[in-house]
Amino acid sequence: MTPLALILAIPAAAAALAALLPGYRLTARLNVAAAGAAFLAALALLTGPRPAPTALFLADDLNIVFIVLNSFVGFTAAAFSAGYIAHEIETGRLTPATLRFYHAMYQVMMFGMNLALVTNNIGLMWVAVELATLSTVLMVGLYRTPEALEAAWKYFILGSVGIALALFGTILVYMAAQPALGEGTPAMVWTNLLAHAAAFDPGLLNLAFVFLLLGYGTKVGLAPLHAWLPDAHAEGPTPISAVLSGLLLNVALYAVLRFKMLMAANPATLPAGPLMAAMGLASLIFAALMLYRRRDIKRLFAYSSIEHMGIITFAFGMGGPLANFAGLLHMVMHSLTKSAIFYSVGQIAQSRGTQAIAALRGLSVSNPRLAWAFALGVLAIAGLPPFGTFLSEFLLVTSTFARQPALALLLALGLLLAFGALLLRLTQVLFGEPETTPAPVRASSLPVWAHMALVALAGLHLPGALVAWFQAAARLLG
Amino acid sequence: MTHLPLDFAHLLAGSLVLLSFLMIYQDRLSALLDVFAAHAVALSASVAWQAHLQQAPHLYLTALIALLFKALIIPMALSRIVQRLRIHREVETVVGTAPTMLAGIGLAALSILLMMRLTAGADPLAREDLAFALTVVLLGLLMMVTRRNAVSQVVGFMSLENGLILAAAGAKGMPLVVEISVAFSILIAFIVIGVFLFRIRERFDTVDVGALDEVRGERG
Amino acid sequence: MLEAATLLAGALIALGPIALLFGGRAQTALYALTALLAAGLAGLALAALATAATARLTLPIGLPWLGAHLRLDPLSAFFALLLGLGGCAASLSAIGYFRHSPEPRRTLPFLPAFLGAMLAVILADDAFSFLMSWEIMSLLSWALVLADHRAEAARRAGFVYLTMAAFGTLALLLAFGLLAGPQGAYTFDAIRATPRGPLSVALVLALMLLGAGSKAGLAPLHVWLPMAHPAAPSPVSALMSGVMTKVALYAFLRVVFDLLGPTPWWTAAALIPLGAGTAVLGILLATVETDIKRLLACSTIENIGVIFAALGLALAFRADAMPAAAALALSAALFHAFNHMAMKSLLFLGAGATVGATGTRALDRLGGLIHRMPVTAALMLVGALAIAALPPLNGFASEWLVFQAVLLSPALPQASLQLLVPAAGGLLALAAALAAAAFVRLYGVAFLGRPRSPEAAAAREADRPTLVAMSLLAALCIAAGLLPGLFLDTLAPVARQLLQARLPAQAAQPWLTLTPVAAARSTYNGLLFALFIALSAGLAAVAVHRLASRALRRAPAWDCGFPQDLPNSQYGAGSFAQPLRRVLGTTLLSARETVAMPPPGDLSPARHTVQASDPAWAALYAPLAGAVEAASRKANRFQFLTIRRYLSLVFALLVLLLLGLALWS
Amino acid sequence: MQLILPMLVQGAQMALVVLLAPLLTGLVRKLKARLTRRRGAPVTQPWRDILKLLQKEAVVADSASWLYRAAPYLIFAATWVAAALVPTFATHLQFSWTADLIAIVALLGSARFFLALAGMDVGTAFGGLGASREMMFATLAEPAMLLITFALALIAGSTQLSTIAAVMAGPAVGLRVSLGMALVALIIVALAENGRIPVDNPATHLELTMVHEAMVLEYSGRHLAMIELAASLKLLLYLSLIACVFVPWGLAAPGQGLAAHLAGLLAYLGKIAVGAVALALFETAIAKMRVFRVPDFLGIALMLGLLGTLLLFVSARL
Repeated sequence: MTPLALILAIPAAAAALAALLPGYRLTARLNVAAAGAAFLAALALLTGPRPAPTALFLADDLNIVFIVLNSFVGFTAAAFSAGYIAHEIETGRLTPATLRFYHAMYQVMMFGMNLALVTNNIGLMWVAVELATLSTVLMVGLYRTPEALEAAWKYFILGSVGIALALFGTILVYMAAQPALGEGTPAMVWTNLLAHAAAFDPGLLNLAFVFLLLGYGTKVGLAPLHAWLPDAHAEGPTPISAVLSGLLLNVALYAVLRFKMLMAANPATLPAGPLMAAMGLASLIFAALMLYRRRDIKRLFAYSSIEHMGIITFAFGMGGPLANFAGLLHMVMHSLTKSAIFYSVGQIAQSRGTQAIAALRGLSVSNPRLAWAFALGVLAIAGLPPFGTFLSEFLLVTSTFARQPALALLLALGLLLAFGALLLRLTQVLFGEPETTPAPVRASSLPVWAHMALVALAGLHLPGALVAWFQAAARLLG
Repeated sequence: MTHLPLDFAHLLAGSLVLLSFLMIYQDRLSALLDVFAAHAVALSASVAWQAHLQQAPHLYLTALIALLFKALIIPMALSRIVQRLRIHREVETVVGTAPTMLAGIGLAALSILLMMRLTAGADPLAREDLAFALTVVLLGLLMMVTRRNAVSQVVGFMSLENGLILAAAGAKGMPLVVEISVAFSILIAFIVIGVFLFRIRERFDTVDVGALDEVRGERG
Repeated sequence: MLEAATLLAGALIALGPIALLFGGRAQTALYALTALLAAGLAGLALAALATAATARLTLPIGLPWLGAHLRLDPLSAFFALLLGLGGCAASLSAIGYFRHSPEPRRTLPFLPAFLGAMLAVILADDAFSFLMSWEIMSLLSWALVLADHRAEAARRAGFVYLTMAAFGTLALLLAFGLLAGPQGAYTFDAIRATPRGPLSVALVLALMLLGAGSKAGLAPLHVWLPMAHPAAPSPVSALMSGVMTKVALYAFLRVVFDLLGPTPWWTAAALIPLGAGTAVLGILLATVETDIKRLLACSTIENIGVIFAALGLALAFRADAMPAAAALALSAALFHAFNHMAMKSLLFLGAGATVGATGTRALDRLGGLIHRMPVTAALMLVGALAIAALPPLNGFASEWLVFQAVLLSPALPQASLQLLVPAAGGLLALAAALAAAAFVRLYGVAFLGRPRSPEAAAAREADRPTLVAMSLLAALCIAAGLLPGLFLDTLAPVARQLLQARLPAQAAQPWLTLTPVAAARSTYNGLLFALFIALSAGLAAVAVHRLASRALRRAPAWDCGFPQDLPNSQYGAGSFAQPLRRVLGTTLLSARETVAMPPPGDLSPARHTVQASDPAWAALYAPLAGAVEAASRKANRFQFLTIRRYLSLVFALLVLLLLGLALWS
Repeated sequence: MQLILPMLVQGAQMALVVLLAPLLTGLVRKLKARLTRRRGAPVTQPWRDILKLLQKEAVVADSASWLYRAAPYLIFAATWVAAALVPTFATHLQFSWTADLIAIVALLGSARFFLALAGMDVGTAFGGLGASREMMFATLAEPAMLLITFALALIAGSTQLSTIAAVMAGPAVGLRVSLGMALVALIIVALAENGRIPVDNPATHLELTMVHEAMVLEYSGRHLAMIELAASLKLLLYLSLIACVFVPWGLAAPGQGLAAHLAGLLAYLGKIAVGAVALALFETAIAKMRVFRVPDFLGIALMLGLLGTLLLFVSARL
């Protein structure tokens, strides 16, 4: 089997197996193993020869970034989840039966995301994104508390509307392409579309992009389409929060990017970049303001994800080699950092038995190691060096200011607002006298430190090959 | 080629829009479900006519699915739910019916304007079909936005999907994948909605989504 | 030499994680090692200044396609010297200060790394390495400010500090964005080579004032400084006030004097009033401050103001092609920066010793420490004299140079500058006089008189390492005061690098007299001054003791015949400040006094309360914080909407975009 | 000769100012007494007081530190050095290049710094009161002094007193509004710095109005003598300063013979006497101000100094 096929086959098989196998310990191991194998397959895809695009599948510089990131975070999240879930069983929040379902759904989700990333067919991409969404809906509602159900319900309803809008957009793209490419499947193959985009009806493409941006943008969590995101992050199991923030948002963004490239290939269309930049800025500033009044630590970082998706969308909206590079880098760094933060948050919440920020005071006194991991994560997400987020924000802010000073000022305003809020909460959590004695933490810290090490390394020294690869991907984005 | 086939397609799509307006106009749940069933029938007819025009036999399947699921099963199931859960029989609206109708007319005007201005060069059949589909989609959304109870929101969502299918059917030669996926997603959507409705019924005394929103982690 | 400096920076930064691993066990050794490395840095910097060579180095870290460019030229060498000396003294003092610290891990890993980060800022030769080191420097100092994290004030200070630091970094980021251009030419060499228009110059200058100015404590961006500097442990306060503000100064110098190229004269018109205003505001705050460390921090603001005013003069002279005068102003600024490093570090270490001995930072609980801590008191006297700009110490020498630069301003062709500079000079003189008042108050209340609390009465002399560190700094203050010429000659390469001009060689002057322009114009000789005073004071004392009486009798204080036993009957910090508070503070600091006098027959005590506030808070920060608060409250409504309303948002956006599309095409 | 004469002049001046200062104080007191129809103590009375005090035992408060005992000598020394550097009868003092006008003023600041500290050392209410008021006055007087310096430097192109005196004596200066303003400002500053009426009353020991006297309230014996001497020296210094800058005629220039120096000395004594008369007249004619009126008074000096400077620019432009 080729690596490309393996990336899809492994999660699919693992999902089926997990649904059949008894015992949550076994399925947890299977989950980790499958995620690890998928990661290896992704690495093989990266290092091996690129397969030529077919009507169904495609591997270019752009989506390999996403695939490798996706499978890596998927793997670490699975590893983290194994220890985390054991604790949830002990405290009785989850039952072994739910866990089997959970692990199966985890792999379904991985399958959906991987499919969305490797497919060359915009219809299939739509299907895959929806599959991933629906599987996460189920996982968000896993705890069956009123809050969790409400969050899942909200996610589901808003997600469904997003689904519908994205489908309408996809149909419109097909209708725009159909006169030029003929009827049937060829008019849905992305590489074909890109090659002939200049011949499409620009009006239809414009209309399609509006629907696609709103449809997939809902999944990205762009304000004001973001409403599902904070609650889904806050109420679901923490590994899923990490996966949602670290992966699903990226996959949705990937879809938007593909269509943006399509728009860019037709000169008569409306400029998609400014629209994205505007939405990105709006999300950034809105989420930054929302950060100030958060009391639940997971919801806090959910809003921070909105903020960062805003930054990334803004970067891609600005376009150009520097901004695109910064956007890609920031996306990778955000995924790694945010999932690391969610891992830490999961450990902290398990140690303290609560997610309320006010009750987490004095972490640096009670759990110094956890405090270090958490602090480094938050500082990284706030864009401080020596982390990779600083590098990407540096490139983004400087390059934007030289091109569009006014936008850069707004960007800086948003970053500063978000920084203030995060710092306020960080101070609150880390310092002071702890209220309660902490419970021992079961989940492994290894994923957190692995992520943070990667993020720090990226900030200090990006390997040349990686840079060349990202630059190539950035060039693809135009 | 005469204008007749085109006009007929036009007529069917137009009737869908009309029914959408009728749905907005309803103030009783049972009547709403009836109109929705009619909506689904109109959709089914429209898709079938498209299948005939495009000589695309797979579209007949889509028409059939629409007829079975949307015109029969779902309205029946929903009215069962309404009866069993003893939900208010009235449709609770946010703004009055008349302003909603006005807004709907505005949306229809907007979508027609868009189609006329944007797609001047496109195939007229597809173009008009698309204008109607867009109208139906927007009206479905409007309904979701202006209705308070969950059942009517679900109906709004489904009429939105009807619009999607209308558009998909109007797109010449759209691969089968899409139809199946549409049906599939509606199926899943409905199952999950059903599951959730059930759970929600278990834990709350109403499926009114507004009541659900009382619970949230950030308050208090 | 650059390689050695880079290694030093690396070693200092690496000491952080090492310290984290070793914890408290090797504390003394680690601080001593830090002091040693810092001393090595000072030596290295001195050697580099002497050779005045420029070295470059590129490391394969940092910005991917660029690498980290490093450079050691006279400008960076001068600041490295400051850093080395200040860092050495602070680390020495840290040996004693933290000896009994309950949580060594809260300072030990950060202090050496903080020094290393500051060194990295100074060595950086591209925008990315510069900003990265800059931000790491802020971050580490933030961690140090929070060493005493249980105090609410420290947490608040840390928050305000790092937020302001982030603000500053963003401003710098924007400035470098503008300098580097859309192509991203981030190396300083590339930036230097790019010509730019007046608008761009103005923007960069404004952004540098925001970015470097916020770090240095330029009004109105100074508010974090009196919160954060005192909140940190005293050796760190010394570093932050003495050295980190200078690193900010370095950033300003590097960009405005080196990278930006020629600047128009009006840049000076912006800078001079800003500096002079900052000086007055800062020291006025110090005169009413009752917390010993906050007082010192406010005085830092003053000195930064003086330095920036001098830099403004240098800009004016440079723009008008008066290189010799520009070199004078620049040298004055640099010399004052050096002096401030020495005296402020000295004062902060002394304040730390005081706080350590008495457990309080409130001036009104100190008093009479000269009896209990004689060495600290003597060293603090040197610091107080120096910072009050009194001859023959170093603070006066550099302020005198600043005034000489002010006196050269009539030659400037611009009428606005001609009118502005004398007024600014008056403000600087006001600041110097206020500084004297502020430090008479500090020294008189804390060290003289009678103890105002049992803690002060039981105070003990500071630990030995701190005394050694303070003695070193005091020696520096005295040396720079007596032999300013030698110090000025040392920093001549900096002026030559930035302005292609220098002061006349001071070592060649007779008696090492300070001669900034010409002997007929103005000269000053600190050495002879000191000699004369010592001689005549000694002569007088000897003569009096020999020829007249030497009898001495101790007796209770006379106090106009009504001595009061209560130590509170002494003039305290609040009462000493009263005249100035009334004269200047009423309008500038909105100072208010209220007396609550109980009605006749009521036995409850009368209350006298004094309020004074930093005008910047009320004018700038409170409204800003309020705006963020209001905006976040408004935005927060979106967390509590029903699903239907969220859908309405989606719907509204869709309709909006469709409308836009319809109108656009 | 080239080397010895300045050295001699310098030595002579140092001796002269110390000898002359208490006499000046005595003269002013005598004149004031005569103006108020009292006979008054002889002119030499301050000298007698000082000598008497020097002989007495010094009583030091229990709470006083070493600073308290060292301060009088330091204050005296600083004032003496400052006074020695202001040209009195000749411009070519050996060590005139040690300090310019700014440094001389700052040296007086150092003396004041120690005086204020000494006032606070014993830990009484009066010492602090005096010190805080003294520092407040100085805060306003020093910027005024700098602006005066600025105006003078603008005319003379130098802050060296000898150069200023030479330029002012020359024909190029003429009569200027700015100079008049600077003179008035300098007089105000001098009154404030020396604690004369209307700022402070050197003769009072009324508790609430004391400034200078409050600071030295605890001093006795030789310490008080040194402080008294320093205070007299400071008064002489300011008078000499005004004389040297505004009436620089008669000053012996370098290279001139003994006769010129003697003439200079006589001229100097004459100028000082005139100054003493003016001071006595002024002090007799005017009442002391409330403490919080003094800032307004000094504010006038500040304004005049600034105006004087700015007017110079205007006239230079015209």
